[in-house]
Amino acid sequence: MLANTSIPVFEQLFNELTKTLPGDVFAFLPELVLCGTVIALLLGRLLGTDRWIPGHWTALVGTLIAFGFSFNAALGGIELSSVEATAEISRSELFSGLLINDGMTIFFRLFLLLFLVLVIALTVLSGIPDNEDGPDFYTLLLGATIGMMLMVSANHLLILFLAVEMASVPSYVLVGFLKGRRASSEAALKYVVYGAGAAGVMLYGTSLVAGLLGTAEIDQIAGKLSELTLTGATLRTILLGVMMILVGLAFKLSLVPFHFWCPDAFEGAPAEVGGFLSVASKGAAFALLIRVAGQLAGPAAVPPEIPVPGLEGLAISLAIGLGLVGAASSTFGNLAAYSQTNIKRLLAYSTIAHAGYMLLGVSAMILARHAGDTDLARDCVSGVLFYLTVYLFMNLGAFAIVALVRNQIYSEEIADYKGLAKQAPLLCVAMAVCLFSLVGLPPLGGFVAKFFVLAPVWKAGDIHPAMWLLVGVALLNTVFSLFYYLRILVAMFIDDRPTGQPVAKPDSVDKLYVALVSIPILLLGASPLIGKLSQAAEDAARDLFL
Amino acid sequence: MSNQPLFWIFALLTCGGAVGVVISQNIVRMAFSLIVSLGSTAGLFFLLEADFVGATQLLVYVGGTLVLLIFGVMLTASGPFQQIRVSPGETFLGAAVGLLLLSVIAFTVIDVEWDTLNAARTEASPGAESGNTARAIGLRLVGIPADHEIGVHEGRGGRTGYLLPFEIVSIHLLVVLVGAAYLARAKRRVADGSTGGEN
Amino acid sequence: METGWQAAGDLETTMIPSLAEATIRSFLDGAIGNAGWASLLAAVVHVALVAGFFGVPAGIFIWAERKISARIQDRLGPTRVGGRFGWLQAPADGLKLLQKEDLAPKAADQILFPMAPYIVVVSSLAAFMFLPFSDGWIAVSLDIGLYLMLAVMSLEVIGVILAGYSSGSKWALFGAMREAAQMVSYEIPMAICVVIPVVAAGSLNLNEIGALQGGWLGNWLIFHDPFTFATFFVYFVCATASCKRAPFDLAEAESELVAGFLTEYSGFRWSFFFLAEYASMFAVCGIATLLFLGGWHTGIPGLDESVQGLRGSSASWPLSWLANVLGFGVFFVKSSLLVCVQIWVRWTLPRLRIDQVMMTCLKYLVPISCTLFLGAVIWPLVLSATTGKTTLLGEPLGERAAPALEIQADTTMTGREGDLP
Amino acid sequence: METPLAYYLFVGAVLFVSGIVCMATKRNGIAVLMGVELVLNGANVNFVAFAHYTPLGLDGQIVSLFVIVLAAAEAAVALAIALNFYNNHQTIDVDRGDKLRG
Repeated sequence: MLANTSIPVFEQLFNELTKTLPGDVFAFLPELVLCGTVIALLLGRLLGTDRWIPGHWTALVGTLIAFGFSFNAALGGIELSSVEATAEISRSELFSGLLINDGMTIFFRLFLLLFLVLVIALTVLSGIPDNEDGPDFYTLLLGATIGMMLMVSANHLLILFLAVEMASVPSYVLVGFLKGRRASSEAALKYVVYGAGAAGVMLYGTSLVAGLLGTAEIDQIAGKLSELTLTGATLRTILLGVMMILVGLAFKLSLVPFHFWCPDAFEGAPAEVGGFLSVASKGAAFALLIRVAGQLAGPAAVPPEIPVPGLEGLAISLAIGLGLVGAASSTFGNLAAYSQTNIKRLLAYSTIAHAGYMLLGVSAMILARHAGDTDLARDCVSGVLFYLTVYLFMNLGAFAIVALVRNQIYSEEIADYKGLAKQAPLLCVAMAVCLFSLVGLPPLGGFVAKFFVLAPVWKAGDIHPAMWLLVGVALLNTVFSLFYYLRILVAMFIDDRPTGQPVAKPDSVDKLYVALVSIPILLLGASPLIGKLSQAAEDAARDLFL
Repeated sequence: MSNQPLFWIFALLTCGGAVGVVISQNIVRMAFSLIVSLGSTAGLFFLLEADFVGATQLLVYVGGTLVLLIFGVMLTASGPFQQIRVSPGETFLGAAVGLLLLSVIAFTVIDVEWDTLNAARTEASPGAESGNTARAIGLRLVGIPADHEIGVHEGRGGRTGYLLPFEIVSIHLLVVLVGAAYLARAKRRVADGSTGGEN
Repeated sequence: METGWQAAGDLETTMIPSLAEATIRSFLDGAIGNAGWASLLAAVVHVALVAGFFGVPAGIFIWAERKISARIQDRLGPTRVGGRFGWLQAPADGLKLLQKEDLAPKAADQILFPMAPYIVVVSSLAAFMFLPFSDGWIAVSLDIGLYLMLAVMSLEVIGVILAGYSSGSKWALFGAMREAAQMVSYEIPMAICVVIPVVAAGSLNLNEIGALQGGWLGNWLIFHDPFTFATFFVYFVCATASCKRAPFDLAEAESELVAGFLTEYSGFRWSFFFLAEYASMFAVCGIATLLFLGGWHTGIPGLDESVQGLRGSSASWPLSWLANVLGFGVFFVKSSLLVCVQIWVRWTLPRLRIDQVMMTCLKYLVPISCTLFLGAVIWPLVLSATTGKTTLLGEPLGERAAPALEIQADTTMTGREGDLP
Repeated sequence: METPLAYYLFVGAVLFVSGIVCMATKRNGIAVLMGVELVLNGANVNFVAFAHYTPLGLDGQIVSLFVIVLAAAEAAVALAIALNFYNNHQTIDVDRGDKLRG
């Protein structure tokens, strides 16, 4: 009897596994290539080949291959979409619904891998991990990126926590990478302590949500929510759980009041790591936030006329709450940045402010989705995606210049930047481009991005008037932020260089790199590329609300 | 079968240990309270018929992670039996905030009518009671539901395979190991004229 | 498909023969008529039995250690205390230790210092709950018995660390640090080694693993394939080290660290550490016996089958009890021989340095055990592809498991017949 | 009589709150890490309890298994960082690190 039952069972198991697994693995190829690269880096160190093939080449090649694979996947998506523009395309579940592979996954994968390539190139130029520590550094960098790539495709609360941990834990080490320096180790300790706490709180919230809904799958949250009678204790529990999950994500996004780690970590960390964290980690966290928050607004399929009891309050309070946090973050970030003397610290506060702007888009998305206006919700998401892409270039540009200048003048204080324009004009012009774009001045990418984010938020004001107020705060902040960015530029361009200061003589490769990073900012401000990118962002957002 | 007395013993030990961690002034006693708390948590897991989780809790958490923590305590304590001084005001504030938070969570989570919510699970089969979950967990890793879960979930629920996290966590552990080893070790090779001037 | 798995799962869980716990409980239940009291009484009986198994071997081995070391050093060892071969030496030692004044240094932590020996002794004792002394003679039979046993044994290190730290003495602290590093490190290769026979047997249930090895000698898992053969020796090294036995006894290296974490202990508490050490030796050797050396089976062709026949449901209980007593004897002799090997090693090999201890583990034992694990996984595939068999010696494990499963299936599955495809 | 789910959830809540208070009041870096472990365990108790009582089923147990593993990894890194901090500052007091202010 055993023979009769158990053999088919194994066959069935085998069939089950082989039916979907190859397809899943193929879609997961970019991540797998990164995993392989990590192993190659370690093997290289074990066998001693890293003396001849430095770690950065291995990492760069691996990342480029992964980039190629995801680019291929993206091309497939675009081709499909041009054929049948209306049909739901390319949304598929991988690994029995643990991951989701849709337009946004593809978009963020490309985003992260492009960014990783740029960061690795920057570290090669600035030489922050020497050949000795290179394999370790790139292992951590790639490991964190794998976590972030899981974050953007997570469809299960376990993957949510796992991915956040995978992205965070290597980041803790990266922040403390200059292990002999007091500031670095202090930054790492603060980061790890707060980060671990936030992750714990998030996990507790996850447990409440999963227990109450009886499912751990993110894309079923909306449906399960509408089945519950959201009143009294049930509503309070779900609110508590959601708030705790959002605490974890807010920590990753360095939103007020969970921002306090950010300036310390960025100041203590090498500028390259700061750039990596400020862009990649934020991007991945936004992707996750969009996925989770979108579900919390309830099912999109239910027309707004049929109210689900309690859901109304949940969605609107969530949207308004996030909006207020976003406004508070941008205000606080800008105010605190004003008095900074260290440029990395200043950029950290600017990061907080920018996360606030983008959060407005997410809050408007929740509102629009709840009101049943999927088009507006899509616009909100695509606005955030556009902003993130521009933010990649302008923030990376700023951090790259900080890193390259540090290698020349051995300082990261704004006071030491005086008169730099005469010695390194190209770097300073590029810095000006990045900073003006960060302010959001036309005709730079930052302006267009701000427009794309804030326009749908303004439109969402029709649903709830508080959105208008939030847009007003954001605009006010934009004006205000001009002043502290200008301080850097004043120091660079107008002040004279004091005698006796080290002379900056950037290499031509450095200049090339800086130009490469800052040209897209110009292009994304005034060229047909805007349309291309916004189209891609819309494509990415489309699969989200079916 | 009545597990109630056992539950009370383990629950009291768990909570007592947790409170002990908070109120203890001596870092090693904190660690000991933590061991008591987490060890009794494993007991709670056994009561909840999660024997595999309970055993893992003992093996990995209590036997591994906490040993590591105690190591950290020993390596960083500047003197024997280091005391952590906390001012009375701070203690009071901490206690107040803690009680407030606890009452918020308690009156939120416990008020939920779990029984009616979980009515769907009433037809749970005997497999759920046996407590031998190792095999079921192993099957779930490859995406095969345990027998008592069939029909409980709609859609893909219960069919989730956890092969991906199982595999990907190994990469994570590898990366983490590299990171921890990097921080812990001294420079391996002498940097001969390389760019590493940071240290 | 689901029902298929369901069936397989149920078969596995019901394969465990009537357990001592269940038997005693049902017996008491019948006699007392109250399930709650019956399980409480059953628990008391078990604790008493396990404590007996815990204490008696420890006493025997303390005496054996003295005698064997004496023989190795060309002495006679204890002869005067009384009894034949001076066997009263161990009880006399215990009595002496009980009388000693229980000292605690002034600098010691007054809560943790007295507590530490209990942690060690309790974790060591708890491990015996999951050790089957004969077929079904097990206090708590779980599907994950082996895993849980290792988990519980790994808690011993906490007691050691606390003992070292709370003593307020640097010798104790050094000893505890070394000890903790050593125990935590050696747990890794030991766990990997344990997994190898588990993969071959397909179960974590120690009782099941033991029952699988009936028949002749070739059915023992040590002869299952070359990798399990090699694994046995690696496991034994790791087990010796995890019991902090020489040549890995760095923690209490008398010549360097006075007595390691034991320095400040005396009297009763000190004897607890020793009791736990000898009991752990027996426990790890018991695991080795069960995983590699056929458990309670003699390995003599024919004999095991007839003994197994006595255990069958048709036999009356004195006979099956007798069979289990025989099994217990076989198990005890095998485990004791392994303990004697540990004693033998202690008195012949010089002690390693701490760096050598750590290097042996991390540089040699971990890679070796990983390689063995890989090999053990690949071996049956290669073998069945080339020769069509899954084992070289002995019967294939599936065939051995099948009859037992079928008996169980007939008796227990009738109620569920309708669910099956 | 079976223990109600709420009892387990209360134990989880106590663990969670103790962890939070521990993180908030202790200055010793390693003590803060102990608080983190408590918080994670509170969540784990919830998960396992939900696994037993709600349709979450085995998923809850599996999540808690992964949490245990991830917590171990996190603790290892946190400890390495704490030791690194100690090497540079000769203290493990989180507040004593005062190089980064502003």
